[in-house]
Amino acid sequence: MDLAAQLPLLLGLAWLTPLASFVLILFFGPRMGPHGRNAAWVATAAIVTSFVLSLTAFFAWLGVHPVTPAHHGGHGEHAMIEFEPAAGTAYAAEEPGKPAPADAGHAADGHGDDHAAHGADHGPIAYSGDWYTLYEGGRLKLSIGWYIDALTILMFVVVTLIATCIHVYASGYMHDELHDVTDHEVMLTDGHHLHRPGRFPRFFQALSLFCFSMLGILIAGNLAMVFVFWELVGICSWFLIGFYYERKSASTAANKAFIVNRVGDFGMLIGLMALWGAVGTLSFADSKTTGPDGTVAETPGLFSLFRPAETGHALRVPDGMVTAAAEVEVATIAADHAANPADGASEIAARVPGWREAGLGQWLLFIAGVGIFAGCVGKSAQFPLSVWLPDAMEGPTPVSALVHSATMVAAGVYLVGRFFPVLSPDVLLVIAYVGAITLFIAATIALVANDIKRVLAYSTVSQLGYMMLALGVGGWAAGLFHLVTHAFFKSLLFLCSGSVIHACHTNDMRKMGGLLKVMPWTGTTMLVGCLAIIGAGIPFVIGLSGYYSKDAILAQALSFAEANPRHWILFYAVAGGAALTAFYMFRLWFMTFMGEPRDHHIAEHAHESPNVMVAPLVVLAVLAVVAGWTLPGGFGLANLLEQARPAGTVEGMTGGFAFGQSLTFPAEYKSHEGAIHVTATMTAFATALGGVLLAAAMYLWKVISPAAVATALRPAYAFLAGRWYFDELYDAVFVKPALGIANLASGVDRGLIDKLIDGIAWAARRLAGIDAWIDRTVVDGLVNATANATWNTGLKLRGLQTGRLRQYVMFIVVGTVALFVLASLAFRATVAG
Amino acid sequence: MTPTLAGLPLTAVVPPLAAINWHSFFFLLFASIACGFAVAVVTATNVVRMALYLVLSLAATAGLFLLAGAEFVGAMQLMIYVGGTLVLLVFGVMLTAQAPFVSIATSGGDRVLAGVVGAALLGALLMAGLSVPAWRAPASGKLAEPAATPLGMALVGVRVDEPAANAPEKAVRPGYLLPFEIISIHLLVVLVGAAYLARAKRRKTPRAIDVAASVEPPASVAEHAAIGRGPAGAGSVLAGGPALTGGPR
Amino acid sequence: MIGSLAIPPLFGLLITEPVSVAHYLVVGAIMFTAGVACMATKRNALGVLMGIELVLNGANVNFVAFASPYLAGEGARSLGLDGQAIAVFVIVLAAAEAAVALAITLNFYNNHATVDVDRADDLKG
Amino acid sequence: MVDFLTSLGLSGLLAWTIAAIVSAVLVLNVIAGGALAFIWAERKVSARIQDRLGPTRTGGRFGWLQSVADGIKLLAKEDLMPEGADGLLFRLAPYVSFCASFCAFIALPFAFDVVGQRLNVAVFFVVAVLGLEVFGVILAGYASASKWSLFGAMREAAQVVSYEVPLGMCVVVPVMLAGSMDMVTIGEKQAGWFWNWYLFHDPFTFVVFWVYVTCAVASVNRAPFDLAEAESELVAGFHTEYSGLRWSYFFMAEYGSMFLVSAMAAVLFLGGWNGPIPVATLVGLSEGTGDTAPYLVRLLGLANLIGKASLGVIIMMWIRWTLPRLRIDQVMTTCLKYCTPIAAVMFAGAMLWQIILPGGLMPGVGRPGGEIREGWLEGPGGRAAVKPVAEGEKVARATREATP
Repeated sequence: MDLAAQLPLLLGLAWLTPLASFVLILFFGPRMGPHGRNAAWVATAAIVTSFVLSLTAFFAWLGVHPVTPAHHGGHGEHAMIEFEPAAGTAYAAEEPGKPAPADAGHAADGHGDDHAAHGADHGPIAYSGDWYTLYEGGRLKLSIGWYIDALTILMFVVVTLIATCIHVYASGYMHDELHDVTDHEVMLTDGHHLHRPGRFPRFFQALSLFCFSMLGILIAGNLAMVFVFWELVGICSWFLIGFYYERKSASTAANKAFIVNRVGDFGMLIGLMALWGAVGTLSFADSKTTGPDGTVAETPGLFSLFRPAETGHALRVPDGMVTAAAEVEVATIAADHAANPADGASEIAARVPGWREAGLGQWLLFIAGVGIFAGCVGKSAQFPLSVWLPDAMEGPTPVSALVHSATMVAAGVYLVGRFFPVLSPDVLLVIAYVGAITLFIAATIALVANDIKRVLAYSTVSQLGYMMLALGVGGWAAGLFHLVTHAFFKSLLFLCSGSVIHACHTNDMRKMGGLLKVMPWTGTTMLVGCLAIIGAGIPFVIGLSGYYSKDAILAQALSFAEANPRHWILFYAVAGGAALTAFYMFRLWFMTFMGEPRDHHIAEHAHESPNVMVAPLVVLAVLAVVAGWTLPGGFGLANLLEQARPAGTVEGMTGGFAFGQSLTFPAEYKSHEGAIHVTATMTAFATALGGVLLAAAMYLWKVISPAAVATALRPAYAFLAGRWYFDELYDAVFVKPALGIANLASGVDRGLIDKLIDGIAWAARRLAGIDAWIDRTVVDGLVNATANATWNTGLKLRGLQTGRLRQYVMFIVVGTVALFVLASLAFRATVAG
Repeated sequence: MTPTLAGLPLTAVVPPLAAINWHSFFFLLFASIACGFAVAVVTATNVVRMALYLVLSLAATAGLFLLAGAEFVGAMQLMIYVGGTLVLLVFGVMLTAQAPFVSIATSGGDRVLAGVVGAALLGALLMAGLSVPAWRAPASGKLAEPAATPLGMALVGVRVDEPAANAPEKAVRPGYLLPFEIISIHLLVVLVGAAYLARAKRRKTPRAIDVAASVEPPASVAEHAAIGRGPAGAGSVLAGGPALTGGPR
Repeated sequence: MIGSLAIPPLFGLLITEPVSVAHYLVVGAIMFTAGVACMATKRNALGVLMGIELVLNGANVNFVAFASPYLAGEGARSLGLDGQAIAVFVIVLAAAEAAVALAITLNFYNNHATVDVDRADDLKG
Repeated sequence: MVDFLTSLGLSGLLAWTIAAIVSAVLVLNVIAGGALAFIWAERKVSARIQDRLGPTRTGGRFGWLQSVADGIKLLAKEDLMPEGADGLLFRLAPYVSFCASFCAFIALPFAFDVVGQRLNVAVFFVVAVLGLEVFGVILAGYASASKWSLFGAMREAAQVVSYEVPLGMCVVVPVMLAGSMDMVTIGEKQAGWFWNWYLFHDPFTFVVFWVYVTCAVASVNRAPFDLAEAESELVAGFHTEYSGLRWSYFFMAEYGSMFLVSAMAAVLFLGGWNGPIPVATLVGLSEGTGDTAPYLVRLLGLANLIGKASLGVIIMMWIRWTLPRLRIDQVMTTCLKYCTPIAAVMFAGAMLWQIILPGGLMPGVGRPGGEIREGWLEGPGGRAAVKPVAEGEKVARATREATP
């Protein structure tokens, strides 16, 4: 059974198992054991199953496509594929003296036998197809399909693994829901606390649906499907964040997350429309359809449309966009050749390159990219739309872990990664800056947050910023690599914080301290997490997973900055971000686990969590350590990702029109070499060390008093503590006006429309009154008259009814005889006459 | 001396044996029984006698049917009419046969009137019956084919008598399946309806069977009488209720 | 005497001649009339019921007579099976009718303690 | 026999009359003699069941002449009639009963073609005439102006009328299997070994047979259904006021109808005059050919049938002296709630069986009367002279046309 048939089966099953458990729990959840206790087992079993399946697929993949270290030929400069819309057509062959891109592809990697190692420039090793076509008509084709490459499988494994840990963890964490719950955070009008039955099965039901949706995004074979599961993820997050929906904060947080995501999804819709309207397809890969006559028709997918083979997979505005942009000319040509459209079509086709030289369609491409990115901004809580993520902490901690590490926020980054080949340099630049801003803002806010989960939330935001930035500066592998490693250590951190909260029944770090003694496991694992996230390691020797991914990002940012001197700011953002990260992470850890207990009441009651919660911590800790390693022989996630690298992105690219300048995206492998690498590593190490030392100085050795610092920098502190006043800003700018308009509308409704309708009703009643009067007098009168007449006749006739049976018989007989006589007489008469 | 009948020599009245058509003879026998007892039913005053006469008359009619070659109808007549309907009738007679009702006198006027009207009707019918010469033609006397099986077949929808009398391409003449079904449904309805009509309504009077079970006739005569009046009367008589001439009424 | 003069030839005629449909018709007519008279004169509800039976029976006699190929004159076509089937139906319906009528009578008897139809004039106008 | 007599040169009328008288007398003897025998048998059987000896002295060791003595006594008895009785009806009643059960015998075949008058509706006729017997009882009950008699009569009427329904249904089943109402035909169809009997034709008929037995016992109102003469409640039921010869007529009627229903059971279910083992056929005697063989065969059949019928009567006695009497409501329940539904269902079942496997349980074993089609071909006796084959093939064609 070859891989092409194997993978969809395995991953499809892995994808559908959570759905099954969702349905099961949905219908039979309450009946699963006492208070639905067994729902946890069902959900866990499901996710474990899909994990096992994904793992099987993973190894099946490795068996066919072994991972070997990617090494790159030297003369990348010449092979660099350029993207200069102003300068006309995309491919470098135009420029004399340079090898054709195809050769460039070969030249790019020293010898041909390396093609299998990574995608080279012949595109990634990917399998795609459709399970089921929902609708096909005109240009629109909606189908449930798969697009599977190394990235997909890797993400599958990661997601299912983390989800498994979280399921196990949650089955311990949520045990309160097994019996009636008294929610102390909800005060009813009668002054009592809310008392409600537990919702254990419901939680796992939502969890399963969540996993199903996330896996759906991962395996999706076309953008439409992605969008559907995108929304599903949104609604699941709504369920889960609002799990304690009786709490106002929780429900508002849920709504906030949902609405903010809608904003992003709106942009995404625009992007989708731009793409589909112009190109007419939404599926990633080319699809072969065998016609009834056996002819195999090849319909190109998005990737090959934007990076066609003839340009050596260099990004090029597809004809569809060009014609769409040049609609006026197209219309005139079509009008000229109204006689026979064929000529018109051919002429249009002939003139497309010219138009492309003229730069038509660039903006459409830009809009498409930015639109798609907008969706990712929403999901991954990037700069303008980052406000929802911290509030999402209202959900149960396992949910936070899931949302922040593996599923929702990952979805955004994953989509950008998946969509990378379609993004033009300008879009990438936008992404980079958005990422930079996000990471900086979030990090600064995290500095002063006191809620342990909020700190983690903001660190998540800023890490996402990292990933976005990495992608934005052309570090495709770097970004996704960081996504994977971050998934591990961030979920680890969240689960640790969850266990801390579980022990202390509070989120406030100011009430904690000195917990390491009571909770050794949690403390150690959390320390591992912190080290991983700050990218600790012995430079050039070995490090935790974060060490590798972060270095990759730094390096790529550095090489980008060197290539485009005007964008050094990006590198500074990354470096500073690294320092801030180190600081707040260790601030968190010190405040929580070291020093003297600040609240003895809590410290006494604190206790290590049950094993069912600790086990996942250990597993994740181990992974957080080893995830980044590359084994001798070259097996490592980084190299695995290389297999999925989109076509034509090896050598980076140059181009860009929107910001009046040409951007250069250096090839990623260059950042692993020589000077850049060293600089990046040292920077990362220095910044991280600095941050850690500062944190230690302030919270461990207490040489610097945090309070003093806060007072010294009061305004800045207030500003940060107020989270840059984003919420207030949005409240003033969007919410208030919206409410005002709504009130106005309702006023109009009540005052104007209702009045009108009431008036009509009043008139109708009057009219009906008149009608009734007519009915009563005229119509009824007639009817009664008839009735009376009949009645009187009946009275007169009743005399005939003697009620004597025998008389009736007589009558009958007499009648018969008389009739007979008459008839016979008549007969005689006729015969005679 | 030769035997005489009504002042005439017997030979003038009774034709020689050889000349006698025995079919006609039996017909005459049965016909006279049937008609005679039919008239007797009219003239009799006692209900039970009437019932008896009716039975005899109908039985004789069955004989007539057999003579006409319709054994099935004849047997049917015997079974349903005589064996069923009339038993039912007599049954009813007994149930209601209290002394005052056994014979209810009818006013002479009614009798005369009925006689006149009846005579008129009879006249009309006879005129009609005898007016068609084809009917007066003497019987061909050809043997009738046994009708039971064809009739049964016809009742279930297949006409086997003269199936192909008409052209072969014409299918079988449809039998009486539909009427048969209608009749059966009708019978069912009648059964239910009769049971409903004759059901015991007043439940407060002790049920007939229980009364039967309680064995002190003298004490229970009064209440039996009540029952006899009451709807449970049927049951009560069945199960050993009041005397023939009920209780005091 | 006159009667006694008239009777013998008729009797002889009847007994020697083969019967025809008309014979049966006469029997039917007599029974029918008797039934009607019965209905008209009997005050006992069951008497009336018997009258009805007689009437139905008279009708049946006609049907059977017309149905019998044995009675039909030379060449005259008989009603065939139809007549017998109708007769059967009439008998069955008569049974049904008797059952219902008896039930009604009993009901009447239970409510009025009599079976005199003349006293069943509650519906007189 | 008519042909024989006419061959002797007698005129048609005389021949017919003599033949009729002969067969009538024979049947009458069957009833009367049977009654005598059965009365004696009942005495002995009851005695044995009650661990007594019964009549021992009258005429020889076993009291052979006991019944005769009874008869003489009855003849000698004074014939009483209560005043206030309806004389005519009182006198008439016994004869009505007796005639009814007597007439029924006319259509009952005792052996192949040994039958008073072979009717092609024989079964129907017998059931119908049996139904008439109740009249005598009712009239007797009414006429003797005694409440006991009346109650007995009423019960009898109710009982018999309601038991006619399931009885009819049971009887219809063999008729359906044979495809004819002619008892001779039905009997012929069960010729051969005993597994050809309709009793063993299929499970339904087997059940139906027992329902028939129940209903038969009830319709001749023998114990446990003898409410008409429930001596414990009503002195002697409908014949309380009777005595002497008239009473003995009732008695004969009762035994006659007992014998009759048993004989019917034999003909309908137990192969009639065909023994369990076709001895005659095995030894090569045939009904049709030869000059003495037919008589031997018929004699054998006669013995067979009478044996079976008597066995049935004995069983009735056995039941009578074993089971207690039912209450009237129990009797009605038995009829309406059990016998009727069971009979109906069995009827339907037998019909389906006939459709599904017409060969019966053992299609291999030749069964004369499998399909109803053959039944039509049977010459229905008496007037059956008219070319049955023609009718048969007409039927066949008709059904062919009728079934597209």
